[in-house]
Amino acid sequence: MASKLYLDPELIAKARSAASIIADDVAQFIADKTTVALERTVLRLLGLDGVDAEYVPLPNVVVDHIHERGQLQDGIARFVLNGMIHTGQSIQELGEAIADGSVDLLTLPIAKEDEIAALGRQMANLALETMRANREKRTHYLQTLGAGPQPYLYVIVATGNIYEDVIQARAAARQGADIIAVIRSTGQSLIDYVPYGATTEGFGGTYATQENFKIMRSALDEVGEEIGRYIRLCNYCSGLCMPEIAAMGALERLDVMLNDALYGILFRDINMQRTLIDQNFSRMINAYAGVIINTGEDNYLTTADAVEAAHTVLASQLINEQLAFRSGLRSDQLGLGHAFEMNPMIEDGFLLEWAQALMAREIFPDAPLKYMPPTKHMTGNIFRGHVQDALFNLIGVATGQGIQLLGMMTEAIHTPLIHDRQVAIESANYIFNNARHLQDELEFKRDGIMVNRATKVLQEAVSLLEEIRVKGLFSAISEGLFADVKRAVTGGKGLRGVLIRSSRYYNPLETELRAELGLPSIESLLHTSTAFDEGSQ
Amino acid sequence: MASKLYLDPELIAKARSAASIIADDVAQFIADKTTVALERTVLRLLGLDGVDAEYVPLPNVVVDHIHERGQLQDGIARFVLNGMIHTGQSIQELGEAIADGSVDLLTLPIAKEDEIAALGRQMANLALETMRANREKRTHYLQTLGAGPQPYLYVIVATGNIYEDVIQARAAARQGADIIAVIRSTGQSLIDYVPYGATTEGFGGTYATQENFKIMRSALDEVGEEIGRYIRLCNYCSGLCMPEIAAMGALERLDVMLNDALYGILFRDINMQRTLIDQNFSRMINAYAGVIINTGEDNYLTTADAVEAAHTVLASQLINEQLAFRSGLRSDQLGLGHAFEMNPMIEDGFLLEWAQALMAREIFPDAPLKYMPPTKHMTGNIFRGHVQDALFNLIGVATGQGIQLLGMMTEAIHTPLIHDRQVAIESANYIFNNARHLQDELEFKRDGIMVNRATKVLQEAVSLLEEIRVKGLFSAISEGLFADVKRAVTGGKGLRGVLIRSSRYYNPLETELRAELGLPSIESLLHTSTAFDEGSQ
Amino acid sequence: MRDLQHVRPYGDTFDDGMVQFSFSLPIPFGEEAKEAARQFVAKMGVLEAQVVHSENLGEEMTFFIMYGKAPYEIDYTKIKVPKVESPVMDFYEINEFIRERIGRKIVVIGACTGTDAHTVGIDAIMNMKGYAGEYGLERYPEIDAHNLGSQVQNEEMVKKAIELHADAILVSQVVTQKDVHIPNLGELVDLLEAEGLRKRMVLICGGPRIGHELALELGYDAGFGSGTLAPEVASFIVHQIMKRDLV
Amino acid sequence: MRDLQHVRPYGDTFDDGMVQFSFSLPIPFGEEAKEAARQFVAKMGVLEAQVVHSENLGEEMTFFIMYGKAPYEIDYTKIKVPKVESPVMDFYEINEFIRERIGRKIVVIGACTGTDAHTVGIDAIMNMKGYAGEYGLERYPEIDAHNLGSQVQNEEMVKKAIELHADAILVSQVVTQKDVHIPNLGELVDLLEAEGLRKRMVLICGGPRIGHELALELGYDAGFGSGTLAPEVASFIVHQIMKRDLV
Ligand code: B12
Ligand code: B12
Ligand SMILES: Cc1ncc(COP(=O)(O)O)c(C=O)c1O
Ligand SMILES: Cc1ncc(COP(=O)(O)O)c(C=O)c1O
Repeated sequence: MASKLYLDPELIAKARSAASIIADDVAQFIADKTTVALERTVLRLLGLDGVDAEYVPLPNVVVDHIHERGQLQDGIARFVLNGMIHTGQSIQELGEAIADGSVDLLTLPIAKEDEIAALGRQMANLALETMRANREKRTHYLQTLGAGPQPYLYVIVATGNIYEDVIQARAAARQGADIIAVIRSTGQSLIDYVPYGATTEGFGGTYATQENFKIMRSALDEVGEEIGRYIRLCNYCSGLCMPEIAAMGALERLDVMLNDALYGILFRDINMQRTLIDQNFSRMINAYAGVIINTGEDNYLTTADAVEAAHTVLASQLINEQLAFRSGLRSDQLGLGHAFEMNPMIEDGFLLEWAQALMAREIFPDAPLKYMPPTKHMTGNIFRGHVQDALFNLIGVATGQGIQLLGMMTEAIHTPLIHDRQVAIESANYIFNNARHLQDELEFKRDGIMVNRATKVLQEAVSLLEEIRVKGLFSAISEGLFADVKRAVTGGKGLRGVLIRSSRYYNPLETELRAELGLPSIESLLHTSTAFDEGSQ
Repeated sequence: MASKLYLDPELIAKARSAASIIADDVAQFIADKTTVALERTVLRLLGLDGVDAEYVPLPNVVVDHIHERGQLQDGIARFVLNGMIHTGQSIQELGEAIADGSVDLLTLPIAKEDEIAALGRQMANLALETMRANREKRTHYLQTLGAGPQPYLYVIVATGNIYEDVIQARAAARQGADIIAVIRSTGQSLIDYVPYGATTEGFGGTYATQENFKIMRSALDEVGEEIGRYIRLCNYCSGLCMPEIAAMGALERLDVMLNDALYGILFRDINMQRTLIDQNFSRMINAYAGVIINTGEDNYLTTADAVEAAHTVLASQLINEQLAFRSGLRSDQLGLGHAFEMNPMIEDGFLLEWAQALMAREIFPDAPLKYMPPTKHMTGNIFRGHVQDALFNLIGVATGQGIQLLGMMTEAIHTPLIHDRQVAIESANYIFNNARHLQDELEFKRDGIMVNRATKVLQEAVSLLEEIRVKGLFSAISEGLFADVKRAVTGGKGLRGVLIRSSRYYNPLETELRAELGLPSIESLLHTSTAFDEGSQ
Repeated sequence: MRDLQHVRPYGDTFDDGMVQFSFSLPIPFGEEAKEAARQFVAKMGVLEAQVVHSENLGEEMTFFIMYGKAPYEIDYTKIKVPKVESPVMDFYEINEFIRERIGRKIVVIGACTGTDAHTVGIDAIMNMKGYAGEYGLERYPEIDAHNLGSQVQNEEMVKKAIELHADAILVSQVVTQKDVHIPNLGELVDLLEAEGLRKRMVLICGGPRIGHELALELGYDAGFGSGTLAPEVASFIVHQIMKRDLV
Repeated sequence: MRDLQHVRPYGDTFDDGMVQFSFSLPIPFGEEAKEAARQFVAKMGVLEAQVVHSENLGEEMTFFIMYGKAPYEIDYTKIKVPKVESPVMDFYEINEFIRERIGRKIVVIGACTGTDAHTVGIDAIMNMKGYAGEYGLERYPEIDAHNLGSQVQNEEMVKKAIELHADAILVSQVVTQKDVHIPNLGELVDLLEAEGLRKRMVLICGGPRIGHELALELGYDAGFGSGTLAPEVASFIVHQIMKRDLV
């Protein structure tokens, strides 16, 4: 389809190729590293769950058990598989035994390499099978119940209490929501373990725990069956436990995950090495689980100015896309984030927003873009805010966004009350229906404000990507090129959890996932900088 | 400018020519008639005001004084001028004398024709001079203070109490309103006199009285000077006293008047002969006073369906336009009414509304169209209603409407509270500014939903006008072709106030106004059906 | 199980009591105004009242948007709402009911009365083409329906009722500003009683701000609000005719 | 003259008391729900409460929009609001004030504390580029400003205050859900008092739901809400330093 904005395809190709080189650099950098979170994820996928007497999750107990004694660079799998072989225990029994001190993995004799590898392969495949089964169940639901038309209506619940969340989520589904995101409590992203069990006390959100995932999943399946529409569940695959949450989500059939390569670095001050390693593994899991990921470029515009920084959003989307391809995600799993965040008092701001939203749509034609509502310029004036959201919804349908995160008129006041969501959903449904085919009707003036705006943003994104290609992503971030935030390569939280893999490093999940996803082996990455692309792009 | 909707100019010309013939018929029909209201208007313009001991306005007393004795067909002016000559009293003194029974106009000797004519001319010119002075004062204000950009923000006040109205109106002006309309009390349109003095008790509106006009005018001038923007004042030139209100408005410098040729017939069941005669004279006054009139086609869509009846709006606008030209109004005084009244649940309804609004704009390029907000499909859901109004506002600015009557989120509940207006104005200003140049940016698909919609409505309007041209406006109305309402030629209120003029009929105001406005003399109308057009159209 | 005896507003936590308010006070914009607004809402017994938005309206008036927690509770199990109880039949059932049980055509007259000129509502109930896909009473073969239009005076209504031997009178009232409908609706009851007609006919009012309860208070047999459809009204009429033995 | 001693809400007539409400009740949608909502609003003392809209939220929850007349009045003439009283100077005046009256650079540290990561507000006050056209404190030649960022623990704040000899501490709190900010703000005061530092420095908090009054209650010297600009804060700091003789 020809570009309605007359975007230059060569410029787009240039941008993508710069992003590809940037992503290759990153891929090479992370190939020989692992993190404590990644290793805990391996344990979770191998079947370890539960907590010790102090409520420390067993994956942490077991990883620390090795890490504290300086051997984690070999990968946790080897030790645990060996332990299973020697004790004949299940991984869960073994974990409990380690927790109560009755087993020390480092004192056990070492089994044969191929025995360990066989068990590793077998158990990894078991994990993959669970994920596959979930994926099939989702497909089945989508085929039998179906989903609403795009843009999908995405709303959040954020009571802090999973049982209240369930009420709010089920009500939202009945009101018309397509995707329910359970927002996490403030602070969870910075704790280096995943809380356990059903939780009822969070601030501004609810803890992401496997039990909470399970409770919400079954509530939404139930209501979805009743109303005849599959309700997608979303959570946050970010923070210090990013890959563990991916695993939990894959096991509990979450459908959408906030999962950005840079968000944790910029907005949570998590060390960039840690984040980039974790994002890669978490995205492989999401890729395999058929999860749609949402990236967080929208957040840039909460700290930087939405008019001035528009090109940083596009540049980052292109980097996120290339990194995602390197984890096996397909274009149709990329809910790249962008946002309607300009100051509402700007003359012709609506034209600029429209141009940018359409630009994103044209540059990522196969991605279910996640379009974020006004947040920063929302005020306590709920009536005006509701209109800001209405204009946002109109652009959403007029540019064919994939996922419309609905704005709440009370954005500046509190996390949504039960009727805030209803009011928002009703408004979005009204506008989507009333302007359903607007996008097919309109053409834009050749040298108008909108066409010129999109061209300018694309050009600036190309320049920025060229600059980053030369200096590398790490330096770019340390210079504050995204979101006006500067982060040092060795700064931030979680660096202590990063390890260089030893030559004996072993991770059966990674091996199997890479194979299944058709990704090059880690070994090949370590040596060359692979040119990688998703073809169709 | 080329039509963005690809409207066929020949079709438009055809529609206009049919409307012109329809209007000529009407003009001829009314030329030899007068009404009690018209005659009372003559008295008001000659300077009569006040009430008798029973609070009956003196213009009524004096007209009835003649009418009851069957002589009104000569015109009231002759009797009164004669009375003035003989008693040496001012018209006001004379009126009071008639009211207290001390003078009987019919028993006085008759002065010479040319003496009466001279006094008549002199006094008529005095009246015209006052109107001219008001017109100049308005021009001066507009030149010194200026007005906001179009679309003008038009809001209503409707407390029932002129003093409360003043507070609401002044507040609205400060909030950003450009035009303040003081809504009339229910029922006033059906009373055959104009109440007198300042009033504080109306239902759903405030009585239109000359004193109320004066009070509001001076309040708005004051606030306008303070905020540096001329605030236009609007009232209702309709109902049984239509021309009297035009006169009062001309004397008190109103700027805008609801003044439709058909509204009273259709919506107040006022006799059609009465209405058509009255509208003609009232429009001559409005023309001379430089008033912008608003027609009421929007109302059709409150009883008929907005999708099905769209063409009746256009047909009626064209008839209203031609009738207006025949009263000396210029295109830039024609606030032809149309409305955003489709059921919000219609798929692509927004596209249809947009197409129609743009169609009206293209067919009446020089008219300050009055665009009416959703009313019929507003509900008690103020949040959704506020969004309906937002979409309406967006179309208003995207199609360059002249006067945007702001929708109120509480439309289905009560007449506006002081903050309902503020919330509405704020929203309109936000949208107008944020989408200021949208209309310059967009083009529409050649065979799209919007283009096809506009074409269809225009075609249907042409057919309807052709039908009316053949059967005449009176039959058309009696068959219910507008607003789903049927009215008989001799039905409705006020027929008793219609008279065939005698050959001695004399009306110096009419003569002077027609001359000043460059209209053909009444005599010429009586004999031929004049082809009449405003040239530029 | 939910406790329906102690029901409070729900925002995002049971019994949080969350309520949103908006209103204006005739005082100048500023910090003092916000404090006044808080105190005002506190007088309603609301706790933790927050001004989330305030706006200068001009003319020394200020608009407020507030949230707060209202600590009152309602016993939902005790709530009784008078309702139009007759079962709703459809077009065919109603006509059959009249043919079989009443045995003659029934006469219904309707109008928008007083100074009120909003005919769309009464038309929705009476006109041939009806409303929202439901035929109006004029379409019912067994009903002789007369729509008298708008701004009909009460005296005229009574005259027509006598003249046409009406079984039922339908009155629409849409303008309710300053309670203008109350005396108007009351007057009709008085006139009918004065004529000794009240007991002999079914008297119904309707309109967007009319409820069944208000109608009963004013001496009507029923009241119908927003979204009413013709079959509901016709069903009520025919059941009343049977019940009150007006056959 | 307006009667400011008996102020009531104003819709379109003085003292009409008109207030709009919206809230949800955890009861099933229907007529009974509307009646419950009316009774609920009546418990706030509101007269003529009307449900203008109700909506089924699912899960046996119902949303209401209502209007009613609240018959309470406020004596506006009696309202006293504690305010930050120091006169606001501009960038140049403040620097000159420090040079001339204090005679040394002053040290200000700021952060978004506890689990709160909303830096935009504190950045608006502190960063070079400032906010809404006003430079932040880092740009002031006479102020040595240290922005510690987000999610800074109270212990860390105290440590930094000692280390840098801070004259003033600026604390931002944006997340206020379930009052999470209150204990966090209180803890800092306790820690400073335990160290004997409280009296020796100017302690200020701010955020969109922070007011001066709340700040005073919690033991701060001042609180600043939405829309605050750097000069207001700096003016307050330097005046406090003079007034409390912290020079
Ligand atoms: C259309 C309309 C008009 C049209 C009326 C055309 C006509 N021929 O009816 C016109 C433009 C002429 C008009 C004029 C005025 N209007 Co008007 N109008 C409206 C509007 C937009 C829609 C009403 C409507 O048609 N609803 C659709 C019908 C189908 O719904 P309904 O009436 O509720 O009827 C249903 C039920 O209530 C029930 N029902 C109704 N009657 C009956 C009777 C019986 C017996 C039964 C069983 C059931 C029943 O069944 C119907 C079908 O379900 C409303 C605002 C709104 N959105 O509600 C304002 C509104 C009603 N109007 C209002 C006012 C003030 C006026 C004016 C007085 C303004 C003025 N000063 O000029 C005038 C004067 C009219 C007069 N003398 O009465 C106010 C009333 C405020 C109030 N609370 O009192 C409203 C609410 C607008 C506002 N916010 O100011 N209006
Ligand atoms: C931007 C934003 C974010 C960004 C923050 C980026 C960043 N680096 O700051 C991101 C996306 C990261 C974010 C995340 C979250 N957010 Co947030 N966020 C916002 C948002 C949209 C705007 C805040 C903002 O930047 N305002 C602009 C600044 C300039 O205004 P301000 O903060 O009021 O500051 C001014 C004054 O208050 C004052 N001031 C502020 N601090 C201080 C300090 C001093 C000393 C002084 C003198 C003055 C002062 O001066 C400033 C300039 O005038 C608001 C909604 C809204 N529109 O308000 C939600 C909001 C604040 N967030 C909210 C929530 C819940 C969260 C999360 C907890 C959600 C989650 N579970 O993931 C997370 C977690 C963050 C955490 N751990 O704290 C809620 C808080 C609800 C509540 N009442 O508690 C809000 C209201 C949104 C909502 N409705 O849910 N958020
Ligand atoms: C991509 C992304 N990840 C994560 C989050 C949430 O943050 P946290 O990790 O603090 O729960 C957001 C917030 O909006 C986000 O956009
Ligand atoms: C053209 C026109 N005239 C008059 C009116 C007002 O009616 P009334 O004459 O009853 O005051 C309206 C109402 O909206 C109107 O559109």
